[in-house]
Amino acid sequence: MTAPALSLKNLSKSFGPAQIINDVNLDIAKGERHAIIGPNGAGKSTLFNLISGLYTPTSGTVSLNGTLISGVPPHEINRMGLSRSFQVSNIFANMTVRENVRCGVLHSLGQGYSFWKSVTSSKAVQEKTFEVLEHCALVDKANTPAALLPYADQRALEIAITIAGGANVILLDEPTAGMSHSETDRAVELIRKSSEGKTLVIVEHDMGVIFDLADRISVLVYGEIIASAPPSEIRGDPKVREAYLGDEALPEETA
Amino acid sequence: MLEVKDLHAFYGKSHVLRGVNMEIMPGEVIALLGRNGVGRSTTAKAIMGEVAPKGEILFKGQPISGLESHKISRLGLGYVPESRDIFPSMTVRQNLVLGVKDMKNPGKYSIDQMLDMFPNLRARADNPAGVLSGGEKQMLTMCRTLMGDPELIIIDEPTEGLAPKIVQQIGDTIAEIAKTGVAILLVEQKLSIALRIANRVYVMGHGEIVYGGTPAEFAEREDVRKEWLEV
Amino acid sequence: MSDATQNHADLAPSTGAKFRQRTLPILIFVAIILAIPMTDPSRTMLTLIHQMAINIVFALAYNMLLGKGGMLSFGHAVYFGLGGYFCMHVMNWIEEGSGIWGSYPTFFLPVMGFVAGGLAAAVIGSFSCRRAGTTFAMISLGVAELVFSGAFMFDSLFGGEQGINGDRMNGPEVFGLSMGPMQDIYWFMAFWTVVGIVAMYAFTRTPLGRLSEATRDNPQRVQFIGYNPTRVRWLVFTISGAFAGLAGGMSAVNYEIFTPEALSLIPSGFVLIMAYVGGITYFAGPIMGAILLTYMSSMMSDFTEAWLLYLGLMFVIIVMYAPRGIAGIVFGFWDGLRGAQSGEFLKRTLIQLAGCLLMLLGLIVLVEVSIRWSNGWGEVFEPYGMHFGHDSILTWIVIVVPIVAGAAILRYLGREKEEMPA
Amino acid sequence: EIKMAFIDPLSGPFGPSGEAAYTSYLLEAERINEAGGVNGEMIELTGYDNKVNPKESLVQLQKAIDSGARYIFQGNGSSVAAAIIDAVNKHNKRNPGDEVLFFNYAAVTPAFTNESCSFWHFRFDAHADMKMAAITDYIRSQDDIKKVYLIGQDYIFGQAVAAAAESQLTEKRPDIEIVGNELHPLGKVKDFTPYIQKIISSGADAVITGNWGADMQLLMKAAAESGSDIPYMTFYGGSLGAVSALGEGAMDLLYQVSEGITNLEASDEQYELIETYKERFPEYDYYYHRAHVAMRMFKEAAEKAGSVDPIAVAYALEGMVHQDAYGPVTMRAEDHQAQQNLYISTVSDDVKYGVDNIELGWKVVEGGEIDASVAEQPTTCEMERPEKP
Amino acid sequence: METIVFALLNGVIYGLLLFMLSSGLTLIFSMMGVLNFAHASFYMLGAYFAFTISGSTTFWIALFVAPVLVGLVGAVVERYGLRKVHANGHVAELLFTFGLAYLIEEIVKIVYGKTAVDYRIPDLLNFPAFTIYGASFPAYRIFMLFIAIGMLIGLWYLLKKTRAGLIIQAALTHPHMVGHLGHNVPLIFMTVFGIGCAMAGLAGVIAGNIFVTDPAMAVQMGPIVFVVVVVGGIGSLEGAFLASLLIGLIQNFAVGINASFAEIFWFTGLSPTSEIGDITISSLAPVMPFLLLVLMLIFRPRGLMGEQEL
Ligand SMILES: Nc1ncnc2c1ncn2[C@@H]1O[C@H](COP(=O)(O)OP(=O)(O)OP(=O)(O)O)[C@@H](O)[C@H]1O
Ligand SMILES: Nc1ncnc2c1ncn2[C@@H]1O[C@H](COP(=O)(O)OP(=O)(O)OP(=O)(O)O)[C@@H](O)[C@H]1O
Ligand SMILES: CC(C)C[C@H](N)C(=O)O
Ligand SMILES: [Mg+2]
Ligand SMILES: [Mg+2]
Repeated sequence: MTAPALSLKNLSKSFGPAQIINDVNLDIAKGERHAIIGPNGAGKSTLFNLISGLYTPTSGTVSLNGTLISGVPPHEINRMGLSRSFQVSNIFANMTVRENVRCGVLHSLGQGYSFWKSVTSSKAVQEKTFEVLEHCALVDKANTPAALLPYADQRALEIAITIAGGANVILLDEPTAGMSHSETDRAVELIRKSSEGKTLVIVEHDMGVIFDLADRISVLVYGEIIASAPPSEIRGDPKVREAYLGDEALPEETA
Repeated sequence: MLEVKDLHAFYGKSHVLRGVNMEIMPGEVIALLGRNGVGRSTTAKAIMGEVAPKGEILFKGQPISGLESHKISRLGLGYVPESRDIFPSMTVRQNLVLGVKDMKNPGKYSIDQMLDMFPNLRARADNPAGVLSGGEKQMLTMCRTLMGDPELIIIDEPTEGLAPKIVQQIGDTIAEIAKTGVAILLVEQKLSIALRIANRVYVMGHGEIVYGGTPAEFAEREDVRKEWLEV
Repeated sequence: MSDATQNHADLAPSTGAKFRQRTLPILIFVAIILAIPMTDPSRTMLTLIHQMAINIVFALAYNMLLGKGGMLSFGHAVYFGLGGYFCMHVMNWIEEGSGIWGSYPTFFLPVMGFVAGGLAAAVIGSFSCRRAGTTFAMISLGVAELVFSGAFMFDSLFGGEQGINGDRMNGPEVFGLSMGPMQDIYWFMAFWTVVGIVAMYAFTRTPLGRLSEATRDNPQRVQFIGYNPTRVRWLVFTISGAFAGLAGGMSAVNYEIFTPEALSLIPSGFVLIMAYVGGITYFAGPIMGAILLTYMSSMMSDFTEAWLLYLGLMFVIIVMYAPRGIAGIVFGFWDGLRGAQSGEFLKRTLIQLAGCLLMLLGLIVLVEVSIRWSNGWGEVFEPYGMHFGHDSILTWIVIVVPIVAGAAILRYLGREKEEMPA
Repeated sequence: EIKMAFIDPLSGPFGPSGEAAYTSYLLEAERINEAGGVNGEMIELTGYDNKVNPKESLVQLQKAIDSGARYIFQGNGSSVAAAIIDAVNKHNKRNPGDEVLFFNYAAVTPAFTNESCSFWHFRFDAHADMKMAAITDYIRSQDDIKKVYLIGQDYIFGQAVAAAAESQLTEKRPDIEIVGNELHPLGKVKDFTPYIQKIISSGADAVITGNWGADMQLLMKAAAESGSDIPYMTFYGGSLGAVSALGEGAMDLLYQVSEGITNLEASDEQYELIETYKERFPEYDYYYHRAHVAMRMFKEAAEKAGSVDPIAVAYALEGMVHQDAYGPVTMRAEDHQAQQNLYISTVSDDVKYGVDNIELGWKVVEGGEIDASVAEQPTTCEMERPEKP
Repeated sequence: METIVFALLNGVIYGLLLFMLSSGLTLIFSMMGVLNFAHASFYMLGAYFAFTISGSTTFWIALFVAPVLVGLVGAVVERYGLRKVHANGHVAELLFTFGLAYLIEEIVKIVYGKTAVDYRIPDLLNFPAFTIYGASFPAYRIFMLFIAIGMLIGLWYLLKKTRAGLIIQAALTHPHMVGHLGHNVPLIFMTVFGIGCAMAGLAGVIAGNIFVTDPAMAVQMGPIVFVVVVVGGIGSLEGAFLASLLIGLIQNFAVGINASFAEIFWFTGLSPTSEIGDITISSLAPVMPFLLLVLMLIFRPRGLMGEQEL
């Protein structure tokens, strides 16, 4: 058996006295689309921050494709093939869309920190940038400064930067937050397309998106995973219903 | 008491409120419903002067559009924001003290009365507010606003991210406050609470009010619910 | 939705646009440089131009940090100074002819400044660049003060109060320049200014140049596209320090002296002002700032004692009302002219300008009258044969009326703008 | 029109030192112009502020030369003077026909008229070794001085003073112990109390200092506050504000050596000058007598040469003897060092002219008149001279 | 022994002066997040105002009026300048105050001239308080000591014990919320800035006559004030107090020590005539604070007592 794409072992994180993540164990297989849901403040974003290296765990470990990555700085984790997006759009606001994506592409094409050659000199970079833009339907806006994009396009750009580096494990934090119905549909399509053949971990509050996309769902409540199972099981789990879903009507089983 | 006419608001270039109209009578409890991101919080912020509004807002007949927040608040509008914004390093008591607008001329509630009303808070009166549980923080925020003696309180998503049991409790608290004659504009997603305590509901969609009526009328309108509320 | 016929080449600026935006300004610049000697400039003019050349390179180097990298430094003169000091030593070694130095041409001294400035920045940056924002700014302040006060302890390196001086007319000649007379120095300055500008412009187009902008805007995100922001900052800092050292080398040749004051907060503050006033968001901004401020500091100081006051005032006004600096105003004006309602725009701008000029007029009279009054030597402000005594009512009318009128005009324009639909 | 440039601090901590001299030059230039100028040409004097910074001085020097000035006056700070001498040498070498002369009226590091002497440089003030000789001669006669403390500014001039004091004291009074030799940064110390406390606890009987400007004034202020009663043998006790900082305490405690003081017996003409100066510039005192001497000697030399060409003037100045209010001033040709009488004075309340706008003023001490011939010191100067026009 | 006593006395007094100067900056910085580069300029204004006022009235009137005037100037600066740039972030604020420092210096030069003014210690306090090892200690310095301690207590009370202090602290993290509770946040900010400046002004009134009142006094004190605030820890009054004393003592002890590196590190065989061997501890005095600053920022960016990083 190959190692899981992501493996969290006894992972805990506290800020001062507050224990935010509490002994989380989770394995995510290669190629799986995994969703994490849970109430506000449960620690979902914190979990992402731990995996992507922004925070160091108080205890426990994270491994990526079998390699231990806890304590490794974020840029190195990124180079090992893990990329993430942010809950609040985290783009390079003063650059154009194309430049944003290009920044995401650079490292994967071996551009390093070079200051002796022009960015435009590498054909591979140009091509890859265009490919990503096209993939995310941002070509029309390629020369628009990112700050001027409509909200939904900013979210799309957020995803574009995340996938531009070609990572094979992708973490998306509430990618559709604040989007309208049709925008959400478009985003889901984009996510589905971009994550083909890759491992996807997604945090969402939109149950439609979750049940649409996920192969497996974990429910995080107050820093603990109370359930981790395929959508059909989660749907019926009374614990989950009480802690998170409440009386909310869930979308039909078949989409 | 509060009249909102053709209210618009922008975040940079994105046009979030596209002409909101509504009306609140003294002592009424109004629920403002709507899906995520339709602009309910923005409506609240625009009324409170945190987001620059375009359009007319009258409070007790007086235009408040464009005034600074503290002036609006001093006219008798209270606001409990989505983010709650308790002052975490200060004690519960200190938080309450900050709710008073004018020490020489305090409102009808004293700190002791508040603590009597919420025994949970009394137990923690001298703890830093940062250690309170989510539900307690929510209560504290509401009490703090009450200390300023408002005639209308806008409460944004008080139950968000709270366990169902606490949600129940918050609902009761709001009903309690309403009984004292304070008007309430409740921004909510959870229909159960909204319908339980509201006199009237508004439904918002895409930056506009798309429906208004009493809870009973609203219960009949399956179509509105389907189109504007369900995910 | 994307058009199938589009490809990546279409997204890049056209060759014409590239020429207009990149090559043309440089060509114009070079043409100006070549044209200046034909006008047979006076000594004063040459002195001024040389100083501008040094400041252009220094301000551009500084803006690599502030404008592109988002790193506010209060001590960039340290690298300018260390580069310059090293060049002074090399100049003296050339004179002694010790070792290989005897055959090193003075013309290439700025290369030594570049190396020394870069090395110093690499060493200091290795700890200061670990932090960004205000902490970085404070470290830069501390380092600057430290180096400045420390310089007085090592007389053999820094020469104490007296500094280190030397003679540039030694070593082999290149390009037939003896480096003695000012005309020779003109070519030296022209050469290194062009080299500096072209190299620093090229830098903005490299991956590192782009990453430095990315790091400025969003260091967190940079980590998640595989780069280490600390490393990016450090590299940018080092390169910026190297170019500052280059400018230091130019200064060493020009003045043939370096004193510890060159390392102090004063030149560091001045370069910050040059870059900011010029406009840190534009590549050309610091060039404009350097030209304007050098002009002000050497010419205006002849006309008025209060030139520093005008400078401070200009800086504060720019921070408050035009954070994109002179370049922002110039380019904004240009865009407005080419925009849809250019007539309307021109009218507004002219009225605005009139308002500003009126206020400026009143202010200048106020400052000039008071400065003479305060000196107490009985001098009187007499521009163009007019006479403004501090005790005449007329003077005060000339002060108050334009200021009030100008303020009223600007206020009126501001109101009108608010009422215009968004 | 003869353009002259005055390059010295006109702002900052040493601003008063520069301004006090600038005003003297201005006044003398005005008087010469009123009397018909130099060879019929008017003097136009411009002040340039250098903040006592050598690099800034060169920027200003460049400006001055660019605007046509051929005569440069500077004095405040040997660090600056050294830079100007060097720059003037280079300029004159590179721009034949455009030579400039440097008239140094106060930078007194001995080297300038010894090993690093220059044809383009003339010094109108007695240098540190000469002044120190006067001080040490005086100390030789004071048997109760057993311990001496040296304090000075940390730059070539301060260092030269300390070196001269050390060598001359060991020669003239080997029994004297030097209990402290302190150099502090130039113009940066704001509170000298710690230094004064150090001096007091060293048990010194006298302090020798070359401090000037604010460094002198603040040193005296701290001395007064600490109630110290040790005598100060100074070069520049006459610096603005030093006397008033000490107040009554300055009497018989503060000594200075200088080329002349207002309270010397002098001609009515000289008294008139002193009074005119005070009237025009009430904040300052008539202190820079040598500024007037320098201007007058320039005029005489230009008239003797019949030209205002710098080289001609320089040759005319060499060996010139000028009869002045406080004795003859000779410009020694070998090294361009002026030779003149020196006076040791102390503060007294029984004087014609006070200083710092108070009643106290300077009065020559007994045996404090040193004849130019006694003050004279040998030189090691080997000067390169340009061709005589 | 004498050296130690002198260094202690001078160190404490200089330290207290630093504290007076930096407490206002700490206040402004911790309350408003503004790193006020012009802080020392307000200190200078205090000294000049006091010079003018005490010239036409007495020192004692100046002691009260000058800081108030400086505070008013500060409030005006906040209202018409700083508030405008506030929206553009902290760097813009910092640059604004940086430019302001230039402006104030130049205006002072125009109004008061480019050289020092003769601002003197009041006669009433111009006597030696006591004499120790032959050196007398002026009463005025003792007076300064009391003022500084008074300031510490007053500020501490204001911050920790009053409702205004609570509002200010709350407004720093949640300005909107405080506004919604009916408190006038802009007014509070203006007041805080004014008070901070007034405190700098008071320091100027007190110190301008011990040291020198000239247009360079701001530039001279500027950097060292930052050292105090940063070393003490952002926003920590106690930290600023400790750091002030620490720096005052370090500097004064250094001045008192004549030993050179060659003497201290004799075991390394360092030659006393070499450049490094020749450096004396006393010549290191001006470098010490900045060394401390840089080390602190690198190894402990929150300073001695600060709660958050810069
Ligand atoms: N750096 C930090 N310091 C202190 N507390 C933190 C920090 N980061 C997060 N927390 C706390 O950890 C808890 C979990 O936060 P987190 O952002 O992970 O929630 P979440 O599950 O992503 O919620 P949401 O659905 O609202 O995004 C919150 O109570 C938050 O206040
Ligand atoms: N500061 C902001 N900048 C830009 N866009 C914003 C900002 N705040 C909110 N928005 C956008 O404005 C729209 C309306 O936001 P608002 O917060 O009013 O929604 P809401 O109805 O309260 O939803 P929620 O359930 O998320 O609270 C959303 O699309 C949101 O993404
Ligand atoms: C103005 C003078 C007091 C200068 C001092 N004598 C020097 O040589 O530096
Ligand atoms: Mg989250
Ligand atoms: Mg909301």
